[in-house]
Amino acid sequence: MDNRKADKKLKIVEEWCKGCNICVAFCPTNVLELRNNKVAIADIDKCTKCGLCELRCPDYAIYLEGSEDEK
Amino acid sequence: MDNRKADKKLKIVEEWCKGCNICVAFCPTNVLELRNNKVAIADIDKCTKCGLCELRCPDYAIYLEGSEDEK
Amino acid sequence: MSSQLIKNNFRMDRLPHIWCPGCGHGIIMRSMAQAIQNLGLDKQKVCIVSGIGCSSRAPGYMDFNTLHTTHGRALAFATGVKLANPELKVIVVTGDGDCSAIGGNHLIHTARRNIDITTIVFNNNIYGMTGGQYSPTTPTNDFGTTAPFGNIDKAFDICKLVDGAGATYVARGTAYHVNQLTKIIEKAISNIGFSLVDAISICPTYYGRKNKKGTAVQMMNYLKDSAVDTKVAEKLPPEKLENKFFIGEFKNTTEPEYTEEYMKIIKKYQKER
Amino acid sequence: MSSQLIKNNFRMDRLPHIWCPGCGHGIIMRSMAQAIQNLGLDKQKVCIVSGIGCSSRAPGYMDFNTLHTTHGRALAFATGVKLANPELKVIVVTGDGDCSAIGGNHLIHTARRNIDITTIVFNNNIYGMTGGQYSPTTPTNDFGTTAPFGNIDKAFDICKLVDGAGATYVARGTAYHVNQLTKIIEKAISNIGFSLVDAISICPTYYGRKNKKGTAVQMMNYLKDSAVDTKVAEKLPPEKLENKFFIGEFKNTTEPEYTEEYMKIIKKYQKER
Amino acid sequence: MKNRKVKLMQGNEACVEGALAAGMKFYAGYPITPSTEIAEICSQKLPLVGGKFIQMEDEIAGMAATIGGSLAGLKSMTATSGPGFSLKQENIGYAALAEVPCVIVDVQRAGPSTGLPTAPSQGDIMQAKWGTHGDHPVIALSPTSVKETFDLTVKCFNLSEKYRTPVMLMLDEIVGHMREKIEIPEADEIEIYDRKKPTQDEVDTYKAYRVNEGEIVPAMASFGEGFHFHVTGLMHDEFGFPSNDADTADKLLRRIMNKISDNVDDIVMFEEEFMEDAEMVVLAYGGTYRSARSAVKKARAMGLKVGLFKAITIWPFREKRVIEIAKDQKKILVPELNLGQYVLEVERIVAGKTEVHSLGKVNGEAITPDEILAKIREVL
Amino acid sequence: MKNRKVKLMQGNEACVEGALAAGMKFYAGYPITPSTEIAEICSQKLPLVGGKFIQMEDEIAGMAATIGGSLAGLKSMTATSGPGFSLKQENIGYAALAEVPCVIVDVQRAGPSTGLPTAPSQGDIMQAKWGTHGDHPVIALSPTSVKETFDLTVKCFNLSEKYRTPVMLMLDEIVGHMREKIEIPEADEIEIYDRKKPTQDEVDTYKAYRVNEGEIVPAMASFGEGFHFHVTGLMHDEFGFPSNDADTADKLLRRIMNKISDNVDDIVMFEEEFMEDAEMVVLAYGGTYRSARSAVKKARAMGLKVGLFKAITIWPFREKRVIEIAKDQKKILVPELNLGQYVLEVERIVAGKTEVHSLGKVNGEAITPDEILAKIREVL
Amino acid sequence: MVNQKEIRLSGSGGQGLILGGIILAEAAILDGNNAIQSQSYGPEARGGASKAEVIISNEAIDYPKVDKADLLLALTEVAYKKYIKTLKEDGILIVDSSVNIEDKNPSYKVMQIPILDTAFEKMGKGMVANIVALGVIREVTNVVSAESLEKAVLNRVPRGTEELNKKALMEGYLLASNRD
Amino acid sequence: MVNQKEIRLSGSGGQGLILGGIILAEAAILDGNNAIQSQSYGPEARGGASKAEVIISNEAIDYPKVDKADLLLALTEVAYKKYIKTLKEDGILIVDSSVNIEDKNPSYKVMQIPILDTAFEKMGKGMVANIVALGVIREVTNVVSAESLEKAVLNRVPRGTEELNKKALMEGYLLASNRD
Ligand SMILES: Cc1ncc(C[n+]2csc(CCOP(=O)(O)OP(=O)(O)O)c2C)c(N)n1
Ligand SMILES: Cc1ncc(C[n+]2csc(CCOP(=O)(O)OP(=O)(O)O)c2C)c(N)n1
Ligand code: SF4
Ligand code: SF4
Ligand code: SF4
Ligand code: SF4
Ligand code: SF4
Ligand code: SF4
Ligand SMILES: [Mg+2]
Ligand SMILES: [Mg+2]
Repeated sequence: MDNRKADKKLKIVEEWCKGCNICVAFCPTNVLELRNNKVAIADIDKCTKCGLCELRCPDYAIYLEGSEDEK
Repeated sequence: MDNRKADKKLKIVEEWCKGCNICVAFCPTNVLELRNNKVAIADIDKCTKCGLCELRCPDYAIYLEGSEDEK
Repeated sequence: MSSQLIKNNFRMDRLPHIWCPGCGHGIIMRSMAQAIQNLGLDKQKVCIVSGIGCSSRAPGYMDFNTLHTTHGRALAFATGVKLANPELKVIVVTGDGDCSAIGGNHLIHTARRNIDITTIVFNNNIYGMTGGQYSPTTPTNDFGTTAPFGNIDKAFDICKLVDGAGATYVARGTAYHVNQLTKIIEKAISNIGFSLVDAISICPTYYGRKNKKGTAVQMMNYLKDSAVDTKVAEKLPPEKLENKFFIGEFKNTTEPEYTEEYMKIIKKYQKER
Repeated sequence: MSSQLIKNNFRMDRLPHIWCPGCGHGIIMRSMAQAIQNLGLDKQKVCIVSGIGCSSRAPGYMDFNTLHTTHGRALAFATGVKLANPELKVIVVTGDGDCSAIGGNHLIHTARRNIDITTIVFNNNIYGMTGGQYSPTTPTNDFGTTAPFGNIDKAFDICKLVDGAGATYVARGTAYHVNQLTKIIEKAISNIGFSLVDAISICPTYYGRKNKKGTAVQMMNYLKDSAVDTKVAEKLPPEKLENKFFIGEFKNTTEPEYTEEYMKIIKKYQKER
Repeated sequence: MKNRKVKLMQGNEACVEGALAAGMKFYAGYPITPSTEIAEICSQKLPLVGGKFIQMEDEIAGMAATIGGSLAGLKSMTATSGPGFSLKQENIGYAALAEVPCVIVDVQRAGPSTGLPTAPSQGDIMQAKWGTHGDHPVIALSPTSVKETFDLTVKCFNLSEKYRTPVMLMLDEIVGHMREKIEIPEADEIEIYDRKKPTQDEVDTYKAYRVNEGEIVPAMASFGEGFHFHVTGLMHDEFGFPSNDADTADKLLRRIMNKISDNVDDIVMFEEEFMEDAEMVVLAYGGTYRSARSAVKKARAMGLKVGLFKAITIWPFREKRVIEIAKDQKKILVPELNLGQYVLEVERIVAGKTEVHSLGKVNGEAITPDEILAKIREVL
Repeated sequence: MKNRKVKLMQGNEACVEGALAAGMKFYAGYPITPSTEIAEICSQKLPLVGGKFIQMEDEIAGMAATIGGSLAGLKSMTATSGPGFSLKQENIGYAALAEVPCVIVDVQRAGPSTGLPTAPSQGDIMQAKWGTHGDHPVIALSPTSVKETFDLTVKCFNLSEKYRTPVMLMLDEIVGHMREKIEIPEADEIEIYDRKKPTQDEVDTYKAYRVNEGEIVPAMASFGEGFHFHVTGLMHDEFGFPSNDADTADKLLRRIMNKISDNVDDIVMFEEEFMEDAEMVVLAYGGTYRSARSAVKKARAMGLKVGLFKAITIWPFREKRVIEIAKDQKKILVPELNLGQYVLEVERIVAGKTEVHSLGKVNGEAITPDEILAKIREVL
Repeated sequence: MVNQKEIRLSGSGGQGLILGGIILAEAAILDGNNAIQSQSYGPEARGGASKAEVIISNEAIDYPKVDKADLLLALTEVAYKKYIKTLKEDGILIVDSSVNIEDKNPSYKVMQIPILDTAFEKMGKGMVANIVALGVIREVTNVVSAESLEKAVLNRVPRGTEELNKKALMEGYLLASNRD
Repeated sequence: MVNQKEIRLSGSGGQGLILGGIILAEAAILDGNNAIQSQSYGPEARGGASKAEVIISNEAIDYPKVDKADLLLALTEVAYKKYIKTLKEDGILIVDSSVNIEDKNPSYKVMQIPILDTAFEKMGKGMVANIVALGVIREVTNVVSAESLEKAVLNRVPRGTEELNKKALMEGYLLASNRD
């Protein structure tokens, strides 16, 4: 895994999200929320790029990568 | 099991004996021998009625019971 | 003519049995009968179930309710018998191949359920009936007709296996240590739950011949010399335990028994009677 | 779009997978991919084999040599694959039902042979695919569609079972403790011999619903709160361990590996080449 | 008239209700789509009547325990689908040779192998007859409706008890999973047959496999009733003991085959409709029969002279009647959810006396009435 | 002429020699009488040629590992007898649907169930065709001599590789256990067929289940060669991925059935003798063929016009030729060590064009020439 | 004369459509008619579109599957898209208001009705959407009597929710009748 | 002309009769004839009577089983009793001298020969009884050539026992020829 956390951006694959709420519940800084049964970013500024959402998303619908956050 | 050892007599079922020699080998007092591939009593007087032959005969061909030794 | 024990517990017209000269199975079968008689069980309520193999021929000789099933499946049939009529004392006679090769799954599941079935494994470390192929209990490097270059499999310790699976009574005896074996079988049958007795037998015809173990007598002597009682073993230094195996009781616990638990459900929910 | 890990290791056109919202299987599958990638294995030489069940659908999504077999038989197929081509890293994905119910015999025998196969059990304590029947790992008293009055079976501890059967690497992780799980899977794959990882998953759809365990998040929290690392556990007083289960490494040993032993025979006796 | 319960019920559920009505007290099985509801409902209902349900570790064990339950005296059943049916075969043969009554339900799904697990099929019809090794007797019934599922499950138990043989209920996903109106008959309207048992004064003379004068099968004791008998899957003599004797083997095997073939009239059930002036007959069974009936009605509405034959008993085959139909020169069309299995037996029996046509389908969907209708028009 | 080795050899041994000659490199099985020698000899001989033998925990695992070995690229075989053949059925269906070449030997013994384990039988002939659930392709051969056992085992491998399908060698205890003179052909006299593999430049375009122009079956990669393909027992598309699509399922199943039925001429082998003026024909296979030949020779010596037909390929059935025989009004007698199995298929094909007679025997003994002769005289 | 109606209820898993189908069929039986309910099972169904089918007839029903339906209920867009092809040309489509209808000029009759909104907002319980839908279907088709439908609903719903479900039915009736 | 001989070797397990049958068949093959060897297997055989069968012919052998034998070798009384019925009326019985012959006036020819004694006493090795018997059979029937039989024996016996076995053959020849 690439460790330069700060460089990474938070991405969402909406079509793959099944709205299970796991990422939302286990995000340590409450960055995420469900909207219309899909994951959405409530407050990107709180994101520490810890990667826990990616780690636990059963559907690979949220991940850190590249250089642009989703808003 | 009946424990009045001394009362018991040693009996042989010749048709059932397959001549494996187990009783002969493990009789503590060498009472038994094989004759013509069948168990036979060599010296009944040595028999202590310990019952080990009966216990280990795979074919139930030797046992202690009743009141008459086989000769 | 034959002894009272034999007359009382065997089908006299089926004897002598088909086992080879010196086969240990006959000794173990007698020990079973002795244990049943010692316990004073009601013969009508004893059901002896087996699979397929030399060992599995035992029930055919024994004068009880007897069932000779398919290879490996004895415990699954027995589970049906026991659950359908929990009054029966169900005893399974099986071989190392029957219970730990093809029947391994039923073995571990019957142990897991802790259903009140007593399993006596006539363990001769070989497939006797089919002529000497190595079995899951054949020691590594030993020979069998299908292990012509020496067996590379590791052997099961059936006692450990069923312990890991959940059996509540586990013990081992041998065809040499007959009185101890009879005691163990008595305790196994008395345990309300799944019990297993690993009864080490000898197969002079195949295992013995393939592995140059000599005559039946020599194989009996091996049992005599190599078996160490677990209780004694604890006190012995490791070098004294090399090439030895353990006999005696490994586990003796009490846990909820399957058919009793099932009867509780019936008592609680039954509507019709 | 999706992460590099996914792109590198999955068949993108097969995603999203069919698993239910919040199903733990997806998390474990990702952890597997991560472990494989971390180890830098040659993808051409990785073969992933499964049986039948929700869990067993995993190989279909993973971009390796993949084999989806019959229910319970994954380890037997995998044994054939591995022995035929020992160069392959063979990983078996299975469910608690697949590997410990119908597949229990293959599980213990593959462990016994210590053949170099890594087994990852997606253990959700239920038959997910068929709609929520209790499995051999469903805890006693829990409910399943076939245990409407509460399960009276005792549950297998799969780790203990394969330990008793002869596995050389045995560990447990959960869908919550993902990084630890990945590490464990890495070590399991690296072990030359039979390795088993009991990966505790969650099935909100059936196990959760039948047992009022709440949402996927609540079930994840349960994993978080109830799993105790074995290393930590040793230091805790018994009252702290009530209703807990253990994760971490239970066994990590080295013993002769089956295909290596077989290759020795070939080396010694082979005539034609 | 009785005040029967009218209900909407699934086929699989009706199977359990039928089994309970017939006196089932034991079920052992392993879940598999599309038969799982049968296990689930049994697990709920059996304890309520003092019966036992057990989920075994696999289908082999399920079959074994079912036989064990029956030997211990309870009417026993197991249910499965294709892959599990394949696994049960060895022990089905055991039950046949050891003459242990029991009922095996196969809710057919599309195969081979895992196939299409939730799709309907009639692909195991030949397997029901030939699935286990060696010659063996077979009785198999196949219901076409939820009500018939109830009735035939009762019948399966009765036949198995009467002939001491495993009996198969060949359901299919169509009938097993659909919900339909059913009137459940009152208990006293249902004919129940219980296995003949030896009497207590026969304890000493009882031979477990001797057929008494005037009986079809040996009287059957249960374990625990004082009869120390032996049961084996080896060829055996009248006592039940293994025997290698040629005559004993021959006698045993022919007896267990003949007990079925000599009683075909008692075992075979079928129904006919629209036959009088029919120039062709659609012979169908199970879920496909419903499509056939719909097609035949449509055909009749179009003035086509088509009859309808419902095979209820699948095995043994209704040879006599089918030969009559063939002699009448009525063409026969056999639609079935496979690539043509039962039609092979029809062809054999008909022996060239009339044309036999097959309509097979294996894409996982039911045969539609229109497909049958099209074939009818092609054949006529 | 080649200097061939002339040997006395057991049928089971010839099977292994044939397999080795065909390139067998993998064997997985579980011992069972009367097939055990096959496993034993494989365990001795395979390592000598760098091949692998493994004794699995049961027959199910034996079949599974055999399929696994084949997928990993080795020519694979397993052997068993009735009870084990029943257990293997589920995975045989898997091999058929997933198109995995492999050879399954069934040394038939008397059944059903445990039956008479050491007695000869031909009781699994129908099971070979119908033993697993769902429609599936079947190829089965049955040898009549030790030499033919060698040859047909080679043929089994060739057919399985060519048609990517499990092929069954239906031995029986008679041929499997007897020792007979055999000339082992030299390696270069033996025709060997190896599965078609995709070429390395197809790595990116390879579809595991697409049949290329002009081919009968899809090219088959082995695991570990760089083709990341998927194999499943579910209905699947050309990539090998599961699909619930009706057309996909239909196409797949019909393709795997047709690859056999379209090539019957290539697959079917039979031999005829004494046919010219024959008024009746004895159609036999396996060990019973030998009794039949003896009987026919005796009959001819008595002036009876009797022909002899040896069915070498059991499945698929030689329809064309048998219909010709029937049209010639030659009566057909099928002697077999069962209660009449193959005769059913003969009856079906003949469709009334001539008389078909059955001679069955199930007492554990071989059919004698005199028994067949007696029946010939009865029929003629 | 044979009077046979074939109805397909579609939406997403968890919307209780199978229960809805069962209730509809049971209501028909209470009316003295015949009814068959069926559904498609399948692993692929997990999370995807879900459907249940009901055939109601005053005579014996032979073929139990619905091919082209007389009435299609579609509660979600996914379901609408997947099943709209299976509606008869002159059939009725009852579709939730949230669904985007593509075909602007269909041969079948379209009724766009706020079923989900009503269940969620008005009733506060999304889970009664199936019952609201049954009310709508009854009102539109008359395929079962109101009396039997209510009885069938009450037979099947969990204890304690009877009033809620009665109200849901009423809302369904209202939604349908308000429309015309 | 077809010249076919059917031979049954019987005795008890462990007397090496199956090996004997194999050797006889192999000798026949060395002579350029056809031969089939078969035996009965079976769990019941354990410890009981054992037998092996050989058919030797100058033409193809169809039916491979021996029904009525031209020659029966019986080394034990149990075997003699069990198999004597299977000897042809005009066949030859070669029986060990230790066996008690019941039928005093048989249609077949009886040759009572001290095979076991010869092997045990003269040779000191009971295990060569089968080879002694082969020698006797050859000498009596001429069914295989002496040259081929010796070759066949030497092909099959364990290394180091060649001379012993050659001698056993010779003893067999002598036993047979001394008789007449
Ligand atoms: C399904 C099946 N597979 C294989 C066999 C063949 N078979 C019979 S007994 C046996 C092994 C018996 O070994 P074990 O259980 O150890 O008993 P033993 O003969 O050694 O007492 C085998 C493989 C069979 N009868 N059925
Ligand atoms: C021979 C056979 N029996 C039964 C089934 C039905 N079946 C499919 S998956 C499954 C259980 C799966 O449970 P598990 O392995 O725990 O996987 P999960 O779905 O929970 O991930 C069952 C019983 C089958 N496909 N084949
Ligand atoms: S990376 Fe961490 S902080 Fe950012 S959204 Fe994911 S879980 Fe929350
Ligand atoms: S964990 Fe994944 S699937 Fe679940 S809500 Fe978050 S992004 Fe969606
Ligand atoms: S009873 Fe004891 S002393 Fe007597 S013969 Fe038997 S073993 Fe020997
Ligand atoms: S132990 Fe029994 S069988 Fe063996 S020699 Fe002694 S009496 Fe005979
Ligand atoms: S083969 Fe072995 S196990 Fe079987 S009877 Fe003979 S000695 Fe006993
Ligand atoms: S049923 Fe359970 S295990 Fe299967 S996909 Fe759904 S949540 Fe996962
Ligand atoms: Mg054994
Ligand atoms: Mg699971």
